[in-house]
Amino acid sequence: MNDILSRRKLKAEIFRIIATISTWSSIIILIILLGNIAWDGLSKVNWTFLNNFPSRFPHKAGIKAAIWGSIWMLALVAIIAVPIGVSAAIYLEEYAKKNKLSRFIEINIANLAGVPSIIYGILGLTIFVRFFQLDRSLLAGSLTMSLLILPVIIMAAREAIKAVPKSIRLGAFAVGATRWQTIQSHVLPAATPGIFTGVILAMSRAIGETAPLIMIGALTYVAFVPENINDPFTTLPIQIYNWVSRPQVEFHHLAAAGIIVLLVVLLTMNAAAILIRNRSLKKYKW
Amino acid sequence: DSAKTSSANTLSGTVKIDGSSTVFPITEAVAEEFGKLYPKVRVTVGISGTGGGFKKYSIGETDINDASRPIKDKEIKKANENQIEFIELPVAYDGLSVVVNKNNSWLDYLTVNELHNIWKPGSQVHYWNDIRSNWPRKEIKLYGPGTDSGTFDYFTDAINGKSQSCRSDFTKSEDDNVLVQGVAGDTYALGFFGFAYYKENTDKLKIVPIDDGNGPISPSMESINNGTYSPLSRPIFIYVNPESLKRPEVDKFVEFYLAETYKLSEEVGYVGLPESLTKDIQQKYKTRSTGKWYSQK
Amino acid sequence: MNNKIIIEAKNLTLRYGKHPAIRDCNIQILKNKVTAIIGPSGCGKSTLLRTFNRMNDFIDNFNIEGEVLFEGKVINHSDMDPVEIRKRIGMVFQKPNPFPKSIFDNIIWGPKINGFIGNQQELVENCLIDAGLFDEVKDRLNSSAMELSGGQQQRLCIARAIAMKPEVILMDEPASALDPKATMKIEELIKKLKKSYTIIIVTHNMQQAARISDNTAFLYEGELIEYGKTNSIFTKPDKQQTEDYITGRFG
Amino acid sequence: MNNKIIIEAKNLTLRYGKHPAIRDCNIQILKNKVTAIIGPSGCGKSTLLRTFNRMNDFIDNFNIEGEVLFEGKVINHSDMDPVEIRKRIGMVFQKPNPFPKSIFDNIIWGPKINGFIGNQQELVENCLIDAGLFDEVKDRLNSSAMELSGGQQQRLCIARAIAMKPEVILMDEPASALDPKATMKIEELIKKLKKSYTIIIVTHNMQQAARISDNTAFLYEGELIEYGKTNSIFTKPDKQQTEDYITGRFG
Amino acid sequence: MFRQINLKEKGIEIFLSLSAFVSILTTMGIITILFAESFQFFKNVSPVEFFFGTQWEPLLVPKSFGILPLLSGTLIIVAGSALISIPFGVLTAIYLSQFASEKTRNIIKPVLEILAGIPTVVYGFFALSFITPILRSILPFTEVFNAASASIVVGIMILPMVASLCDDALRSVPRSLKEGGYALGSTDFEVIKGVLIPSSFSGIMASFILALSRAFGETMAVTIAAGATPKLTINPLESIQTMTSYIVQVSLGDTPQGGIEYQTIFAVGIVLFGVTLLMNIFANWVMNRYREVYE
Ligand SMILES: Nc1ncnc2c1ncn2[C@@H]1O[C@H](COP(=O)(O)OP(=O)(O)OP(=O)(O)O)[C@@H](O)[C@H]1O
Ligand SMILES: Nc1ncnc2c1ncn2[C@@H]1O[C@H](COP(=O)(O)OP(=O)(O)OP(=O)(O)O)[C@@H](O)[C@H]1O
Ligand SMILES: [Mg+2]
Ligand SMILES: [Mg+2]
Repeated sequence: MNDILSRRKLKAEIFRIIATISTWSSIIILIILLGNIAWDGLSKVNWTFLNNFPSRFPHKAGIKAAIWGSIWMLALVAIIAVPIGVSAAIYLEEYAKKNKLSRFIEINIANLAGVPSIIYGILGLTIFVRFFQLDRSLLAGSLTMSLLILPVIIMAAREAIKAVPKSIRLGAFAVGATRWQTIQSHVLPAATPGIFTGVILAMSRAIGETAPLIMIGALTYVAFVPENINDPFTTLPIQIYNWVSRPQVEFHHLAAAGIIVLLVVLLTMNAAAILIRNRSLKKYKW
Repeated sequence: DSAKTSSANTLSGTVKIDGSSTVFPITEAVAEEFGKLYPKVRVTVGISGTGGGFKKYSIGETDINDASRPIKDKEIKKANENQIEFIELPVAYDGLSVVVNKNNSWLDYLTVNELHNIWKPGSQVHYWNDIRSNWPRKEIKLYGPGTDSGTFDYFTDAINGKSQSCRSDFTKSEDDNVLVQGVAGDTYALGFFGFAYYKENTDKLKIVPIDDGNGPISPSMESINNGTYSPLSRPIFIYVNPESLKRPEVDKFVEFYLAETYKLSEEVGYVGLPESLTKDIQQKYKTRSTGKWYSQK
Repeated sequence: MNNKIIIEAKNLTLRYGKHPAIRDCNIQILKNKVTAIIGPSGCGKSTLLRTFNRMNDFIDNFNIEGEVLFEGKVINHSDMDPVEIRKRIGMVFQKPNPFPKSIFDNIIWGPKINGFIGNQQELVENCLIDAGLFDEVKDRLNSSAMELSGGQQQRLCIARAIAMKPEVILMDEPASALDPKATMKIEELIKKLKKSYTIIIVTHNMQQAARISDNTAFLYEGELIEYGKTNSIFTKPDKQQTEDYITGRFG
Repeated sequence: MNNKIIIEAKNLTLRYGKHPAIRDCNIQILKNKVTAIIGPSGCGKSTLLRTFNRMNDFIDNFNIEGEVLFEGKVINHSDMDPVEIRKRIGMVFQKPNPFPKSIFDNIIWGPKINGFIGNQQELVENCLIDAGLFDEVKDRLNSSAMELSGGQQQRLCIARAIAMKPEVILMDEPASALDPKATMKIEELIKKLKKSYTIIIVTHNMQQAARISDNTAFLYEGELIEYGKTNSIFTKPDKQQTEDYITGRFG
Repeated sequence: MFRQINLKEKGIEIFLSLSAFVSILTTMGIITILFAESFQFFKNVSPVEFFFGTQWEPLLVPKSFGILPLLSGTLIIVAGSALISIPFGVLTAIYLSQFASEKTRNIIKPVLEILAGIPTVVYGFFALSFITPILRSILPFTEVFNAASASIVVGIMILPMVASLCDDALRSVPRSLKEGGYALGSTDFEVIKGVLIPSSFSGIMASFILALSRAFGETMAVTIAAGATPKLTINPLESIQTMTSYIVQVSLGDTPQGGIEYQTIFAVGIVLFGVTLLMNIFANWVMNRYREVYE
């Protein structure tokens, strides 16, 4: 019996070590990857780079238009996709009857998550750019990107909502709360960390996508900063992609610098979300 | 001169360009220079591929299309359906470069015929000594661009006599930089891609001179420009919508493009057209002569 | 004493899937009385209780046959708004389920969403005092309710229910996690509340049922075996089963 | 009767953050005896009990001062393996917490991971019989434990704990959700188990404590007020507080 | 008073259901576009050739339209990346939710999430310039472009998704359940395996679906690291092409639009859509079968 116990303990210990190693090896890969990028690009990140428009001369080329394009787009996507995604998740978890239709919607959403981004590009081009005549504008790009990340937000938010114990809801209903009051005051706050994880992952995806935007006609050479949602635009990954595929190695370094900028933008955006998540994680423990 | 600057300051509007990623660097350079003279004109350049660009062009969404190959009949038909015409303007040459690994010690040059034997559909060349019997009996690894690229289109046309006609068992990549890495990492490799990518990687690759009957010639600025590097130098184009030229900013832009392209294309790794040809093209533009032109020449 | 019926079940059969948890039950709950529901574990007490304020709406495979009437109106039809019903019929659950919020917010939340505009501090304190929890938590009204002990959580849930000033309060073994002192407080509270409220309480504690209730219902394997004045049920029950259960001679 | 000490607490102070839940407690639990811990809600009973098998490891801001000894060995140091301890000291919680698995799997899971190789069906049935649940669930051993009623869940948790055949069983108000019949079964079980096991039980039910325990500890606001033979505690307690509490005259 | 139906509640419900409906509209849009164009395609190419052909060269002369090579390429990438991301992701989630201190976790989790934001192009080059050389030094017959290194980076890319979502799922298991497990004298490993994972199964599965869907749809990294060579093979050390990278290649390439070459992307799109659908139906089935609800 004792033999068994020590074997079990050994197993647990080995497991713990494996889990630890797995985590840290991911971190190490990340460090290598970021190190690689930093090595190539860090020296290029300077004011000229941040404040110039694209150029054929690597030392003059900058990503001002792309930075602003990305920021505009992310903000719009957040405004469009997060409310819709969370609403849909709430509907499916809290309102929809568990019937064929809701099962169908469920599978449909999971399926949409697997549709390649380029197809969303084709969809956006047909619907937003051509049918609604939004042209190759920020709005068209953001709407397309929102459709692309909606499934991610919906699925993550649903899981987060599902994880809130049922007894909490019952408690709320029992004091005469309506469904929406229950959701608003108890379910959503408790599900916030999980929802934010979904939003972070979705926004990370949105910021790194290239193909669908190229498809709907986001541009590559733009020498101005977009001023409203009807303006043409470019984004960071498009600019990066363009630089990477140039023959001159200097442009490859610019691409690395572009990636650093992109990560900084991403981090700043996520920092807020992460702060909120960590704050509410402390509050909701059961 | 002051009159010119004042017109430059007042000229405004937008010029919408899309199309090939191969032509992009030249158009970008032109747009950059043009922007210095006419700061109020918004020039935008996209890269949705020659085909994707033509689709936008043929429904009037863009003023100019960058193309790494001449327009195809299907595309002309589409444009005609929408009453859209085009002026075809070659703007530079791109020399296709055939390259091998740095460690390849046996290869000195290839003839056009040998290239054809290697690349033709159903080719029986599997080992290096299938090409010339004194070469090593090592499996030859072929690298080429994606089958939908203008580069591939042109290469197959020039070597196999028919565009898109080619053996299929070679390793393909969409990105020429990636091909560079492929060939550089593989001793028994042979590949081809745009000249600009060779030029930036001369330390990693060995160029293959091509003999089309007049002796082996390596691609260079000069040999491409004067036409001796044959048959692997191809022209690249812009297609301009004559309707758009009614807007002065587009007209000014194209004019500027044709005037500056020789200098600017060399700056970004392409080869300018010979002077004689440039003259013809500028003439053609002035007369707004539409329709397919280059391929007939 | 008035004998107005406030809640009534008519031919009520309640099922989880196919398994019937309550069979053909007819019962009339009187206004301003304390009604105790007793019976062995698993006999369907909670199920019955939860039907009175439509809490079973949330169980997927639950289905209901027959009628439940509140003040003469059928309430188990889907066109009847359950929110309204639950506002008027409060509930304390078998397992304490405080919200993951502060103690203060746990109590004030219900009144607030229902438009309470009075003095919040006062309301919270009074409810805590009534539920016998005030002294223990008065210094930490703003700390999380999840940090309370089991019994404290249960008393908090009681305070939460009475803060709504409902007409009927359903209590599912409210005192099972409480010590004698707290239990006595709750019993006193129940006696006090009964002047203006109707109370239905599920309990395992015979003494408690005998002490506080006016009427007692005895359930056994989903059937209402006996229902009547607590006095008579505990002194001279009609049915043998009831007597066996009450005296613990059962099974 | 042997009077061997199996668990001992020395100068034990237990804190959540800064708030002390148990203050300077010294207690010796005797082997093969039933020890009852009584005291008002929130006095620290659960906290003390959970320290005996290191269950408080899972609470973030919990900290411990002093020593807990099991068979003479200090067990509250981090180099001591809690797995070993918990295997030998089983536990039934205040709120029933069955695993979201079938009834059968709930019981067999513990023995299985501990290398049980006997007849599983037999073990499960015996444990269910011992816990007084068998008759109610014998037809649905493979359905989810989450569908049981509150009391059924609690009995399942008891069955789950005894399936492990631990040396000590900690019970945190095991009968609070049970009806008299089930409670009696559990009490009988405890009496039966005590021949070979040591049992520590937290209870609010004075009668229960009096009926089943050999020794009783009375806690009040984190302090061990009195500890001794159940008989004497219930008949002639040393301290006034104890007497007040037991007679319900408290507070 | 009793009859009153709460208008605000109803309004909210309608708004929420409309949001859910957006996903249906999206699907309808996608299906319409895909079907309209593939209809043209199947007028010219027989479905038999398309579904059972073993050669995919629609752009070469002579053309061939057998989708199997693209399908096999896609499956290699999905399987390979699953092999990396699922075990590592789940282990990381377990480490974060069970072993790591609050502080460590608050650092690691966001850091991992950065991994998800790096543009996929970068992953492609990372594979080509870092992973492939390592592979080639271990297995010298590895091709320069190969599915293995592409799978590895895609796996790394989707790992944060698995890790982050699983971590949330594991953490939302009520503490009382975990304690119930420990109280039976089980080790960390046993509690994780026997209690935590089954209790959060649906969340874990959801993370797999999301992550693998992403792998399924991943394009740029695969194109760069694995080349664009449609080849019917199961050897991960060879160059391959996936369905998505084919679609991107053609839609952003120089192929004229409107012809049969261009219509191929819609036919491929349909297959892709169908395969994802099957995968999802399967996952859904698994989930419903093994889901264990707590509470
Ligand atoms: N996780 C926690 N964090 C902070 N304080 C806690 C925590 N758990 C319990 N406490 C506090 O510690 C004290 C003792 O709690 P404990 O659960 O031991 O009480 P108990 O005697 O078991 O009460 P009951 O009979 O109501 O279950 C209480 O005041 C309680 O509020
Ligand atoms: N969600 C459910 N799904 C299926 N069966 C259920 C569900 N909830 C309860 N049951 C079953 O219905 C019967 C009655 O349950 P109920 O909870 O009403 O019992 P109870 O009288 O309240 O018992 P206790 O005193 O133990 O709480 C039991 O047999 C129980 O197993
Ligand atoms: Mg019950
Ligand atoms: Mg307790």
